[in-house]
Amino acid sequence: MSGYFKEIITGLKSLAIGLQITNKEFFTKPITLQYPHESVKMTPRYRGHIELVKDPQTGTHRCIACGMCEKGCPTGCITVQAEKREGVKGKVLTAYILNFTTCSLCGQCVENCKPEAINFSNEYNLASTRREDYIFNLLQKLHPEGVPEPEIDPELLKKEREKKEAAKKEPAKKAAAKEGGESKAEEKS
Amino acid sequence: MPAEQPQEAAAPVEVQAEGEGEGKPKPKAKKEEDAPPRKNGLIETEYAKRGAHLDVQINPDQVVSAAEFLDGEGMTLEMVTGVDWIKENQFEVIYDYSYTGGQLLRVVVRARVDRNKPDIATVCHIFGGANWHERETWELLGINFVGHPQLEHFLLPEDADFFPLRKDFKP
Amino acid sequence: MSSLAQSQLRETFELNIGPQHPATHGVLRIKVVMDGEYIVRAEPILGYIHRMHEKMGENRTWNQFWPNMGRLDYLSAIAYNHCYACLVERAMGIEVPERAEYIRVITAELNRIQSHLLGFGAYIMDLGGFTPLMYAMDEREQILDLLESVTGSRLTYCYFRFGGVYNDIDDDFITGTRAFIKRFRPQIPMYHKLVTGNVILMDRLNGVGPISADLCRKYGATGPVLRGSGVNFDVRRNEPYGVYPELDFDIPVYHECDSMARYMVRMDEMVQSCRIIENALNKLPEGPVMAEKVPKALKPPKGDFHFAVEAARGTFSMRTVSDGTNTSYRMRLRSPTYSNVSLFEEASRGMLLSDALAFLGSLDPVIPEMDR
Amino acid sequence: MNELIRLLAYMLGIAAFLGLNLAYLGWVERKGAGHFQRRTGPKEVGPYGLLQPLADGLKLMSKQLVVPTNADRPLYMCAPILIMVPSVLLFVAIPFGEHLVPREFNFGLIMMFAFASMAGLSILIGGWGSGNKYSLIAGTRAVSQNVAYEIPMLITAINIVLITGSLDLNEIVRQQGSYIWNWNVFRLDKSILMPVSFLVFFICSLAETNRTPFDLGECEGELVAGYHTEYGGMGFGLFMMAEYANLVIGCSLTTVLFLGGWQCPFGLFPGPHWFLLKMYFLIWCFVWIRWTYPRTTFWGLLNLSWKYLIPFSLVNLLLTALFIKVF
Repeated sequence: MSGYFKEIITGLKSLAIGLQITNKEFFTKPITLQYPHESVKMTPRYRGHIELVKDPQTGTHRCIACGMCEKGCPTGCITVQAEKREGVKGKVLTAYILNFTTCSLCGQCVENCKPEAINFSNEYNLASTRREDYIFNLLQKLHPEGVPEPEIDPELLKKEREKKEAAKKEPAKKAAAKEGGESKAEEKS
Repeated sequence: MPAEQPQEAAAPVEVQAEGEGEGKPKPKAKKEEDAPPRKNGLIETEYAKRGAHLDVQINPDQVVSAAEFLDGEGMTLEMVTGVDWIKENQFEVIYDYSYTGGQLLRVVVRARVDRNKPDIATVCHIFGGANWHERETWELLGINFVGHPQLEHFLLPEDADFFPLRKDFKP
Repeated sequence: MSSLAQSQLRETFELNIGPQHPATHGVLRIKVVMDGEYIVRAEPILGYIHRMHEKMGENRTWNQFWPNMGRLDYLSAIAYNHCYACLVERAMGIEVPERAEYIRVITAELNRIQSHLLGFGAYIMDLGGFTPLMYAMDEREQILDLLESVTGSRLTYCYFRFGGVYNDIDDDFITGTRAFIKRFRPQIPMYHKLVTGNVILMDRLNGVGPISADLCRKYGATGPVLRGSGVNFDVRRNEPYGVYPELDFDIPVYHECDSMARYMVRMDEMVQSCRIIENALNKLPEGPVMAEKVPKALKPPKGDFHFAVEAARGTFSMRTVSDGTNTSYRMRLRSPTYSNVSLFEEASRGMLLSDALAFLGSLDPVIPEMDR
Repeated sequence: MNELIRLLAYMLGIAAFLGLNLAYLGWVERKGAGHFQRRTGPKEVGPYGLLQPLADGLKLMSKQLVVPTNADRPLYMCAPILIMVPSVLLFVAIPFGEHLVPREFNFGLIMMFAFASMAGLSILIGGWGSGNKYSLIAGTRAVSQNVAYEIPMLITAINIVLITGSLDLNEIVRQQGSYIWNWNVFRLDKSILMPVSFLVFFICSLAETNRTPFDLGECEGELVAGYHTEYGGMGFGLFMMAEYANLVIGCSLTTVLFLGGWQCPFGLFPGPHWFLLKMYFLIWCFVWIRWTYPRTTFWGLLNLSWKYLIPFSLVNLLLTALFIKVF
């Protein structure tokens, strides 16, 4: 019988303690952050979608279009388009397309990138009802007012022209090389 | 820990007893680097390298007695894995046993079945947990666990008529 | 168990709990044959979020499989990262720098606290109390902020790498973690006062859903379920990996075998995780966080490898069969919830519906991890 | 004629009072829940989210009424109305002030209980009519819950009737003097167990109004949404409103029976404001309890009823009878 009353008293006590705690919480300040009106500061390491890094020296990206990011991507969401231009060393990036709908933000591309040309952005306010809005051209994002033309190295240009002329002498070879190059470019696009 | 000692001593004995029909088992067989398939028997593997202490290969008809024996030793069936060895035209069923009662002991029991007739006895009357694992292995690889109470589709849709983990599966 | 439930003469009906149901925490479906409010048979049906991670493991290179590890158990993703990293390191024989090991443990334990917090909150919400979930969410947000400042993501972490971690932790993280623990410690007694001591909750959990240690063994149940049944087994202690042997912590074990015991194991594990983190922060050495010689194109030797870690819900282990190429030949993921929930059918027989759902909640299932 | 005008005026008054309460109790509950949970609650619609009930109401009303295929159509349609009607009707008998009673019945208490138990029936109708197994389970639960709780509730009410010798609610209030120790809660001279009796009645009214921790009929963790799983739009809205109407009724009844209705605790300015103050305090307690405790099980509920509440109320009844006989 005493157990019966003890049970009631401990039970009621536990209920009262619970009420006390919620009451205390009632008078403390809410911790809610009213999101659209105010927002938290993103940490520098936040992984948004990837972006091309602007090199402060050249004022443009560092991408050499090696395609390592494309190869390393688990979901195949990166497409790098590049072409060979006269008088420019290496390949020239024409478009860097990220399909963010399939990106899993793992960071393999960033890690694989030797020249450190890509990095995670801090953008988190992405919302849209259209799928196409998430297919970014990162090159365009980096230079919204138009992509600057790569500088032409006159010496290299001269060398290349010379080479071409030398190649002209062997027309068969040249034709084959050109064809190969074209088909490759087509594949990329 | 008391259960640990007999286990170590008993396991080779068990395998020898079971392997009699198969010819002389070779405990401590060399780690096979060569092409010929591994012979039945027990290998003491290096835990730090492989993640298991004992590695036993047995005939498919011995998995039940192996499970019974390991159950008697108080071991747990951790998972059942099926592997499709398409080159050898075989399926391998790997049973991972572990001991949760004290000192660590992990035993791998493996059995190979013919790929054309993949029948292997179920152990789910011994380990209830094997039920789901075997069902999954059946579903994804098509290894038929004879005597399993409920070989129905589980993770895949009910009308799936393919075995996605087989190496010759084309989506 | 009622005699009614056993009687064959009674009329029964089928009830589908799920795939969309508040108590199943996701898309688990339980087909229940009921006799009034008593359960005659409850059969979990899986596969509503099955993504075939094991096949992905066969198609993707070792490095490309990383993001999958964040999407199995999205609540304790770092433990899964840990398992995969250690598995491949074991296969390749890569040595991990000391500092990276400590960072791994710190983040994994923070992740464990976070997971248990949500588990606690969601469990109480299953039982009808909404407020503790919000308090737990408050604490959890702080952990997520901390982890975000290191890993860059809030939920599906892809932070570990073979041979170390993606990036080093900074002083802000260390002070932030210390401050969090200082703030979090007194919260746990508050939870106990508000929730655990509550007579209504005790009435609901004590003696509900008994699972004997032997049943756990037969079904391969691990983690808090096993420890709530009086078995002192924790991979961190019994099969130590990382720097866990050097750290000082206890394994909470309860012998009551009921839902309350499992709940208490989780609550006590949070305290122990705090201890581990503080301990690890004190011992944190200087040095690099990545091993120096990790090949870009990984090709582990032939053979099969196994690794197990203690995730928030139990033993998560992976077995991989490598054929020496840059993808694995077979990747097997053993998720703890899969085994834990497989005993539901046997253990829930003859229970009341409300007890069965309290029992299911005490198993703390995470469905994406179950279905893989 | 005068009487008719008076009644009409009261009807309008009740409608206004009820409408305001039903709308804003929802707001109070959400705001309270928010602050209990370190959140802010509704905030965006209007200042302090005060226009939120309007927005909710508009949304509910603009929704299409869908009748599930399996539903028993007439029952499905009439259940929300059936649950609303008695709760509105009951306001007729509540004495808000000494002279502010829509209609003084000399059997007000009986009418209260008679109509209050209709709620259980309409929940069962809704649960059955929905043609959903969850709803059906919820319906049966709600009925057995009501049956279990009406016994201790009635026994405690009989206490009051014994003490006052009247079933008229206004008379019950009038007899509780204008000082706090004269209220029925503290009438220790009539029975030393009166505070316990109040507690029993309070718990019973929690159960009667299907509030947490006794919301077995709609426990969302198990039965999705219980008896109103299949209801959408205004059908659901009516169920929600009926819950708050029942809340107001339950708290009013507790106030009348135990807390001295419109009487002032210190004998100053008795009137409806005191009544409202006490009633809203009780409602606030209901909200507070809802956002603190988890839910009991069905077993726990019956246990509580049969092991604790009914014995206590019976003992109290005996004591009261004894005290009245002896003194």
